[in-house]
Amino acid sequence: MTDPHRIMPEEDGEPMEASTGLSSSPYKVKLDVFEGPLDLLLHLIKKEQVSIYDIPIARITEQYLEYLRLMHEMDITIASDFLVMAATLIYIKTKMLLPRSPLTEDEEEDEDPRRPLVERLLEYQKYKAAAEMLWSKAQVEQAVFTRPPLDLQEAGTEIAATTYDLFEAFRRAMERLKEKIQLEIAREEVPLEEKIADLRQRLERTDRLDITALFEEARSKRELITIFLAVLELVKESVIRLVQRVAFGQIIAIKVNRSPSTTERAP
Amino acid sequence: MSGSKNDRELKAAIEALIFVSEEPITANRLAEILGDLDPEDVEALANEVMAEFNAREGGLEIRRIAGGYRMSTRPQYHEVLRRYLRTRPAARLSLASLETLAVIAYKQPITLPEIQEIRGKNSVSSVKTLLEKRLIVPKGRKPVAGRPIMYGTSKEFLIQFGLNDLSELPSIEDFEDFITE
Amino acid sequence: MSGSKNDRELKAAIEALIFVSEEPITANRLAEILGDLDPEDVEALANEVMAEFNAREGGLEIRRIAGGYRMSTRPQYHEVLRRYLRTRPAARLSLASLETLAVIAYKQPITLPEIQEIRGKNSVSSVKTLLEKRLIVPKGRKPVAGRPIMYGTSKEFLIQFGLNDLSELPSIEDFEDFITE
Repeated sequence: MTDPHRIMPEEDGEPMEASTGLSSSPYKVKLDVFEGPLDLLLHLIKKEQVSIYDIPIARITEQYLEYLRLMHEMDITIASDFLVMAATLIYIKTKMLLPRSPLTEDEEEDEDPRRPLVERLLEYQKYKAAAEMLWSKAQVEQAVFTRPPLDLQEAGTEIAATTYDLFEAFRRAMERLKEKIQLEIAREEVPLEEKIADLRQRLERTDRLDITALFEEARSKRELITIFLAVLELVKESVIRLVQRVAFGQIIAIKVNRSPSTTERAP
Repeated sequence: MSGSKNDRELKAAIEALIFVSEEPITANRLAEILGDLDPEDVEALANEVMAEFNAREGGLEIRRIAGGYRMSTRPQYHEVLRRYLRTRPAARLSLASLETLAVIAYKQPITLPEIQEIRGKNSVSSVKTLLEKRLIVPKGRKPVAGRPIMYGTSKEFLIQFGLNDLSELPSIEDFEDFITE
Repeated sequence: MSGSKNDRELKAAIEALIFVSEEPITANRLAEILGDLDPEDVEALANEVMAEFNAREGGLEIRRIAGGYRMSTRPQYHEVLRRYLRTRPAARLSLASLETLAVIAYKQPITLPEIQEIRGKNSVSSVKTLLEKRLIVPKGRKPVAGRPIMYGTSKEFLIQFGLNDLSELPSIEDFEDFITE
């Protein structure tokens, strides 16, 4: 059996890539190959050349934990699956240390504590091999070409879409909607207070503001309303007063000088 | 007729190339692809491929069209092919229609303006397509200004998506794992 | 082998239909289009068409895929065809995805937690990839707490892996031999 890892590098695997800095470590090459705790255990069993049916649990557990320590040192996020397996190994190890209960006469009840784990490993190995079989089948199919699609008009009623496609389509539409709303809110969030402060600042530099031009600065309806409200607020606070020379003409905001000694310079 | 192993392989490759080519493929082009062979030699081989293929008197033939070779069905089978094309299952719904259908399925009953609000685009033609395919049906009118028609999914929709009832539609929770990542 | 005029015509029509069909075409479908013939008779004829077509040892072959017949090029000509079509081999599935696919293929219908139990690791992203590639499809819900979605392989799976039906997969016990190595 060839090693599928070698011919097929991981594309979207779990975050297990070994980082640099430990290139001298004998573990480095292997680390980016393991995907899960079962793979790691199988590797250790192979490396130690022990029988899967008679795993020296203390030795393997020690090695397993050593790998986790190494991963930790290398800042690899250790998936919880690995920790669960570590706990399982330690549990089995402890159980094997306990003397067999002399009271138990039933053989079945006193079964090897390693057995469930061995069964899982054996089961998992089968699917690893099956994956390789699928890989070689796909290889053959990828070397085969079919006729290019003919230019035919579509007709009929049957639909080749699953509920997953339907759900995905809905999710994308909702996501787009969310983005749009966020965009609008972001635009709306030129807050009124900011607009008012902005106008006050401008009025420090000049006595009059062309309101029509001010409105034209607005990049959205929302902003236009904000500007309008800001102007109204300033009128209310008697900071400015509005003057329109002719009907439908230019509207000018004139700064109201609070100093009583100063007379208004009406246009 | 060429009998050497090499010629047999070349002829098989030529047959495969004629088959996959969307347009009639010329001898020059074949020669080029097969590794800069002499176009005349390739033409002789392609003519042999054509003669042998057509001698079978099967449902297909290779013909010289527009200076190239093309594989097609024999004219006498056009009737049966037309019958096939009429009855074949259609391809998928367009993405726009699928999305519109999804919005209706999850938000029903829903009006056209509401669909357009969610999708952010005109959905008139998609709704029309879905109505024609009987995947959606009108479900009364919404008691608001203009009393717009509300739409919902049909029994046909359930059948085509293999659902027992609407409660079987996958929910966000079902795919949550896939989404967050 | 059928030699009558009628059978020859039917076989030629079958060949033409296999050629034009975009998906593998089933014997039932062929029988229907050819005018409500007995599907078993049509299947026998289609098998003859396939045997005779393939005996030529040309660049093409007819195979049984996903329960139907499909005409395609022979794998050994892929290099020259790729050169012509300028295609690269499709992105391969990762080992993680293939492993997940293997579990689903052999254990279907199966839920995500069950897949993870066998693989001993998170399989969310693999399942998502397989769904997106349409190699697996939801197959209803498991009537247990939470009613998780069950997954199974699709027709696309059969096509992409060149299988006629799931029974063509080697039995999972056959892989036991690989274990002790």
